[in-house]
Amino acid sequence: PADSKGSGDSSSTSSSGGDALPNTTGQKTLDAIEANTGVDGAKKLLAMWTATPTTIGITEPVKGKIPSGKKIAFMNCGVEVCIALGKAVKEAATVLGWTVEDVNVGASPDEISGAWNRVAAGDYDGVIASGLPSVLFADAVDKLKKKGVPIAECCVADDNPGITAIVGDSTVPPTGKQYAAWVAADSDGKANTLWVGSADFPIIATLKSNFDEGMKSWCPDCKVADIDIPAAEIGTTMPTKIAAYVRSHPDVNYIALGYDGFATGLPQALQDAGVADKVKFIGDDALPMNKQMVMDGQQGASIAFPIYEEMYAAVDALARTFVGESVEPSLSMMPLQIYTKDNINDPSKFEPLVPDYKEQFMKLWGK
Amino acid sequence: MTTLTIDRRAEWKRRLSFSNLSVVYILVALVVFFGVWKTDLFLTYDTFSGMLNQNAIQALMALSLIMALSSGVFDLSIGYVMSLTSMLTAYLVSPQYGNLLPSSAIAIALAVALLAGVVNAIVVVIFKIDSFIGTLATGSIFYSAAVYVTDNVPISVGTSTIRSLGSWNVASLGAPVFVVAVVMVVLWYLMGHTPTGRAVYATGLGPEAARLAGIRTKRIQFTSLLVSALVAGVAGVLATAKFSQGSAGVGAPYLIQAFAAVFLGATLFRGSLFNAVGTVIAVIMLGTITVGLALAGVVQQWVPYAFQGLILISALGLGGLRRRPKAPTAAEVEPAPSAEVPAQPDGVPTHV
Amino acid sequence: MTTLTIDRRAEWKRRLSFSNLSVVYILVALVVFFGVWKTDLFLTYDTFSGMLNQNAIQALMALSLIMALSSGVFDLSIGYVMSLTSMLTAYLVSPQYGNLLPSSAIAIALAVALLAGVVNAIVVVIFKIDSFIGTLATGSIFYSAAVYVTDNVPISVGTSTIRSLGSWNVASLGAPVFVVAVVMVVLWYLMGHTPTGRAVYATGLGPEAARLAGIRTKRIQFTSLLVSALVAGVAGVLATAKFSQGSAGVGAPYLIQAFAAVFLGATLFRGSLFNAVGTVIAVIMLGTITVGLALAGVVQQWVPYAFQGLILISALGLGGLRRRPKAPTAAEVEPAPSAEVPAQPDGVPTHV
Amino acid sequence: MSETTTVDRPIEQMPLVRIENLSKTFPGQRALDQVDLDIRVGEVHALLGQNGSGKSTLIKVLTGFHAPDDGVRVSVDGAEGAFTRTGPSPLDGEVLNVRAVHQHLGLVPQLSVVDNVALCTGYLRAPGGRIDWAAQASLTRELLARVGLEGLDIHAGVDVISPLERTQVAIARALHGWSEGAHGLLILDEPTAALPAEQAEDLFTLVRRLRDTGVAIVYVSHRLDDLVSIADHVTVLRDGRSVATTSMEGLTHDDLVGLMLGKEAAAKAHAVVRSHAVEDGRPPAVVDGKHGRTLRVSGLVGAELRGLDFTVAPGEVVGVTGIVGAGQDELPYLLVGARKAAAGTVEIDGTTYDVTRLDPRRCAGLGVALVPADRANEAVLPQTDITDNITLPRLRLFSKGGWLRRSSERAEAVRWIERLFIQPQDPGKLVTELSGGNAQKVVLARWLGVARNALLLAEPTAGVDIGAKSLIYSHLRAAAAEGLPIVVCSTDAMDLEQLCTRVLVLSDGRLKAELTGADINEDTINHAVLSATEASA
Ligand SMILES: Nc1ncnc2c1ncn2[C@@H]1O[C@H](COP(=O)(O)OP(=O)(O)OP(=O)(O)O)[C@@H](O)[C@H]1O
Ligand SMILES: Nc1ncnc2c1ncn2[C@@H]1O[C@H](COP(=O)(O)OP(=O)(O)OP(=O)(O)O)[C@@H](O)[C@H]1O
Ligand SMILES: O[C@@H]1[C@@H](O)[C@H](O)OC[C@H]1O
Ligand SMILES: [Mg+2]
Ligand SMILES: [Mg+2]
Repeated sequence: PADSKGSGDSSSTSSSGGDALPNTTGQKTLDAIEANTGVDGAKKLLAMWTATPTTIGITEPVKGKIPSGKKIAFMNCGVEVCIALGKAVKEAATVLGWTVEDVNVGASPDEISGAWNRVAAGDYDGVIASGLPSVLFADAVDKLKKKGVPIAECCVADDNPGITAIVGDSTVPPTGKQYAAWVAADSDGKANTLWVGSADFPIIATLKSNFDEGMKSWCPDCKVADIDIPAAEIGTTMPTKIAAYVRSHPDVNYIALGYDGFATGLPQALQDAGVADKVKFIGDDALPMNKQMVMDGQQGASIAFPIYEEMYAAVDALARTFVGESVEPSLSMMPLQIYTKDNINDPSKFEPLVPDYKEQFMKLWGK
Repeated sequence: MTTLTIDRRAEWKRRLSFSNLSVVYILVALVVFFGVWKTDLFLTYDTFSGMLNQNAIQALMALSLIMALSSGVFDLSIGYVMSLTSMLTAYLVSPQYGNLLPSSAIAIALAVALLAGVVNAIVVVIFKIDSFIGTLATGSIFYSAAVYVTDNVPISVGTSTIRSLGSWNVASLGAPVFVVAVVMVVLWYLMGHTPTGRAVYATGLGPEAARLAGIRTKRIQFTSLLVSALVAGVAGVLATAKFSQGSAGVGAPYLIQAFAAVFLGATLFRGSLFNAVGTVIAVIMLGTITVGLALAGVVQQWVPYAFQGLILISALGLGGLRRRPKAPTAAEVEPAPSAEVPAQPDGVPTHV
Repeated sequence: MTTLTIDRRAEWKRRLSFSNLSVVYILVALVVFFGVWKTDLFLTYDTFSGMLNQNAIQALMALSLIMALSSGVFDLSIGYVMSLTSMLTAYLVSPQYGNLLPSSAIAIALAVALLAGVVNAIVVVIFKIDSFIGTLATGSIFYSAAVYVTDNVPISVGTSTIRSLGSWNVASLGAPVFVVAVVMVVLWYLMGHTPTGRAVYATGLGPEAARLAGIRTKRIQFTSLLVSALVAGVAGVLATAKFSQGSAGVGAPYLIQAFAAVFLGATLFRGSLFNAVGTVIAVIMLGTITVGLALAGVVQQWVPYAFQGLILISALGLGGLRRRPKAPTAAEVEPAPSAEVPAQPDGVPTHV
Repeated sequence: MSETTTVDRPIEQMPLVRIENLSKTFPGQRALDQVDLDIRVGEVHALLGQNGSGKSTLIKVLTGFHAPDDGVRVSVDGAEGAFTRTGPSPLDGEVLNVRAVHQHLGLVPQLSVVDNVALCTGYLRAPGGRIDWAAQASLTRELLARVGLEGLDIHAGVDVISPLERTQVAIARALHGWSEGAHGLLILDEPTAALPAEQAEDLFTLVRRLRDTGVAIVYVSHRLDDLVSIADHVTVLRDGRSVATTSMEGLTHDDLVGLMLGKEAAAKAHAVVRSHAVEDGRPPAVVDGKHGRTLRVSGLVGAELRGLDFTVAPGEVVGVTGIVGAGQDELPYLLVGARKAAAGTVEIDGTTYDVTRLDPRRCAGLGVALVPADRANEAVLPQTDITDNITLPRLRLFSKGGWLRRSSERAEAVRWIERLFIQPQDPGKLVTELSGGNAQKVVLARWLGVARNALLLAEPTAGVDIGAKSLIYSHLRAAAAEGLPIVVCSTDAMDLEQLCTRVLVLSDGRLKAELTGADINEDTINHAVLSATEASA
């Protein structure tokens, strides 16, 4: 039902009257971003992104026969997103007859490097990880590379040549654009946005620069300011600071959160500060919390995180390595979607964006 | 009559002195400072109510420590007790899991908080393990329990009516503010104006002397640990209601500020005794720094930390709390079997 | 002669008793447990060296606390001192910023760590602010400074040769392991076998008695706070070398475990006195839990926390540390202004 | 105390409290061994015994602080009771009121006088259960007035009032609630340890009055003359056993010493104590004139002292006394720089020092030692053993090449254990597990080791039993005989009489009288203190 709602809605939001763009991936998406300018362009793009995506992005099948029985280590950071990623990895691995072992990576640099070193010393055939810069465990990456064990990561900017594939990397720039499209379209070109970043998540910087580019294109007169807040303040003083900023800058009417987790306690803080009604916010990653907030009308929109598609892509990258093929196809742009009140199906959990993602991958894998 | 007047005057002078009220004066100075800097923004009811709403749960966490610290035990587990009850409450009311009425869920969550308090009390009072390290250990266990519920995945309360508790308010003041007010008044009365409260202080300040005076110090420490867990449990329930979700990570961030506020609050009013009113004022003072700077548009990340550090040092240095009401261990009350008399025979000298 | 032999036997019995060595016995039990469970994985040199490498910085942080706690002061700022020196070292060696030689950068970073120690000492010893809350406040300032460097953005050391320090090793044991060994031996010698160490313990155990016995308690507490900051600073430098980056968030996670290890270590050997060897053993014991469970393939997140909590309680409950070596405040050393004595640098030294 | 069993003796003769077969075992030590004790209404029952004989332990069992070993039988007013709980006294209840002044007073520092009184007496409540602070304050003032303490800031913490005031507060709170004919037990454990003679007299008057209204009183003191003047019965404890219970009728000071120590030991102690108390036979000022180590103090001004000059010749023992606050209590602390002097000089071993620039460390280096008054807080190091405590100020001497040599420290400790008869003779014994008298000997050993040029003592024998006192006296005399100048600052006239060749009487911070020769006896000293105080009032 969500799918139909989403697509139905997208056509109606599209006030420019033009044809609805299909929510696809890759070059077509980039072209659409390029081609549509001004507020109307933003509205078209928003309509596109609120619709349900139909393709997983990867089109090239694996040529060789993917071996089964591989043993994969999943480096689990333990937070909600990582747990969801782990589930997706397991699902994908099962399709190929692989086993996955969760490895707790812990929080302090020593724990992280310790966990990686144990994996490097273990008998794994491949490693999948998310979000951690490899400077903390460069020695383990070296060891794995020497042993010929491929590593697929997502959600991180890293240039360590020992890492076989960083999936979803090409998805980050358009994700930054998604923020801008929503803000520009939703405000009808009258947004004054506060961008909330945190240096603790380096990927946010890329999102921000793409957000800025997008705003230049779709809302050249809109103002953007930004603040940076340590991640340690999530849920404690971060919401207080954001709310106070909004109060002290009465012109601000949009907030863009570099990560959806920053919304913890934010609706209440905005309420407490008496500014809940004059400001809307958007964030990226659509944690269940955010989906619920969007449904409750507390959050304006949330950019979906294609957790399933991306972890299937990571498995895809390992599969290609095992049969000796290039991982290039696995690095394709992932599907994109913006959740609004009207296109959320189940707010209690992460969901795949492409309804038949599994079948599409199985086809690529010859299953 | 004259002497009486003079005494009164001296008494008032002492009461109003900077060293007795440093935190209050600093709070006033902050309000004036930010009030002058950003008058329209800062001196509004919104700022006031927002400040109270924003700091209510922090205040509750700080208040949870008062009895335990006064009776001479650290409770470092409160953050995790809060996490545990937050998770549990969410789990129990969530349509996806427990689907219970909020009232039943809250009752169960608070019962579990009490149970956590019992565990703490057994470890500290019965096993006589030093409270500092003992509650670090139990905290680890409570956190483990909180993580266990859904493997560390936060739980949304979904459509549960507990949301109405989270959004309920009077004159923009939410439920947690009123809970804080009640807990503060109860603690103020109990600690300052009942024999029980005085016995709690005596237990912390001079465990052996207290026992010689017939005070059941073990029972007092036991109860104090129940109270700290229970109040932290209430904070967990309120957090779940307020944020519409429970999470295992929710409690820990409150711990350090809670200690800072309680110690800071002890500089107020009662000559270095931990007290409820001082604690709440300290929480508000610390909260004012955050909000004031943010309203003033100070966005540099390092500023609030430096500010808070410097203000703390000024308040403590200029104010009263040079000597921490010492928080010895339960063992000092009922010494380990090998040395039944505490190491320090008595705080009071025997002779000139 | 007979009595002497019997005495020796009794002495050895006491020394080897569970209550004197609980942590060691638990460590042995854990090694046997995991060794039997996962023989091939666990009982290897890799596991051994990995264990030491992984826990070296944690051990250093724990060791940093020994002198301060023994002299009766808490230092809660060490995590942030570590963060500050980590950031600074990275900043100074990074080709993008300071581009200094590692040696100069390290010297500057350690000088700043010492400066942080001086700030702590001034707050605690000179201003007589309670160390628990005082170092919470200074910690906030040090964190602020760490954030200030690059607005909380981690700094990569880039191509700096400090990387070679990070990857240097002998028999797979990295530099931090050897630093820990050196610091441990120095502290073992200093605290256990020199007049200075005895004076430090005396300062913590009976500040006024120590002062009257001619011990410069203020100077000792002052120095202890310098040492804690310096050792934490070394940890920060090593972290930057090891991880090739500095970050403001690196230090805080080590704090709680450091306290747990020091208190746990105090159950060993020296009758409830904080000591270096016990501390390192405690760090290893706690590390064994993490590594053992991970190698055994236990992935449930809640398990290690529960395990650690239970093991801590068993070690403490069965072992010696029921009574915490009390950590009174600087103010207790120098009781009243009227009794104040200016530091007398030209006294005839009888000791220390 | 639920069941009443009839006893075959008439009620009048029945003791208020009867304890039989009371034992208390600490790990490794039996502090009380099958003690029987009868306490009767209208009597003052003294407990007598050396340091460590178990007196305080007995009291702590009676007040519920310690649980006794199994096997004890207790009856109150003929009704059998049981020591089933600790906490409030197991004897305390509807039948019997129990109040105590504990050996270390049992006050809670940092809590106010009002609270310290109320913790013991119970708080007065206003309607609604709230403490009636106003009523509580007036009750406190009333009680303090009864022990002669007026004008005290009752809201001040007891840690900031003087030691004398603390003792008065502890006594005052134990005096509350004894109405005419009240059934009660009042326990006083060395209440006069910090009281000057005059105050002690007042206390005796109060105690006698209470006794006469029907309160049973248990009284512990090492001041045997106190017992002679106030006790009706005495129970003697030796090594935790009750070795005698007898009427005080006709017993003298010397009889008590005999009861306490056993005949042989008593004779020895007696000989030491009285050795030089021959009419005019003061010991010579200088026995061994090898060193001219005169201690010369001039212009000493402190918080209480307003200018004091005196000289102590080598081998001389000078006593300094006065009422509490007269200046003798701060004198030794000023001289070693432990408290800040405003002005003054002191000549040590021929060199003159500005007192304001001295500190304890420097003084230790100069061979000037202070034995402080407050053993628990100023001298003893908790959690450490006898050895650690003795060698603390001289650790350098026991280290070689930077290593502390435990064996030579131990040897030193053993030397002192033997010289001062410290019990138990175990250099590894934790000092906090020693009885008061033995702990004091450890402290003395520490400082005798340091004192090359002067020894200053503050209340050196407070709480020390007569046997230990005699030992301490003889060691101080021996030290003096070697030419050491000694200053004894004490309110205990017996110390002064036994030790001093000269006694300075202070009042209001100034020297008011100087006693020498035959004038140095307890009566004259007490009298001089009194008249000096009155003169300056
Ligand atoms: N808590 C305890 N643990 C172990 N031993 C103890 C304890 N309390 C007292 N003792 C020991 O019990 C014995 C009796 O001590 P107690 O304090 O009753 O003596 P006392 O007669 O009151 O001596 P004093 O005259 O010095 O006050 C002493 O040997 C003492 O060391
Ligand atoms: N702990 C205490 N010990 C002795 N007297 C006290 C104590 N607390 C209060 N008082 C006295 O009781 C009276 C009332 O003091 P109290 O502080 O309770 O005033 P209050 O108006 O109730 O203020 P608060 O709001 O702090 O309770 C004062 O005379 C005070 O000196
Ligand atoms: O698409 C992903 C984006 O949603 C997340 O925030 O960062 C990693 C990207 O791959
Ligand atoms: Mg008041
Ligand atoms: Mg006694």
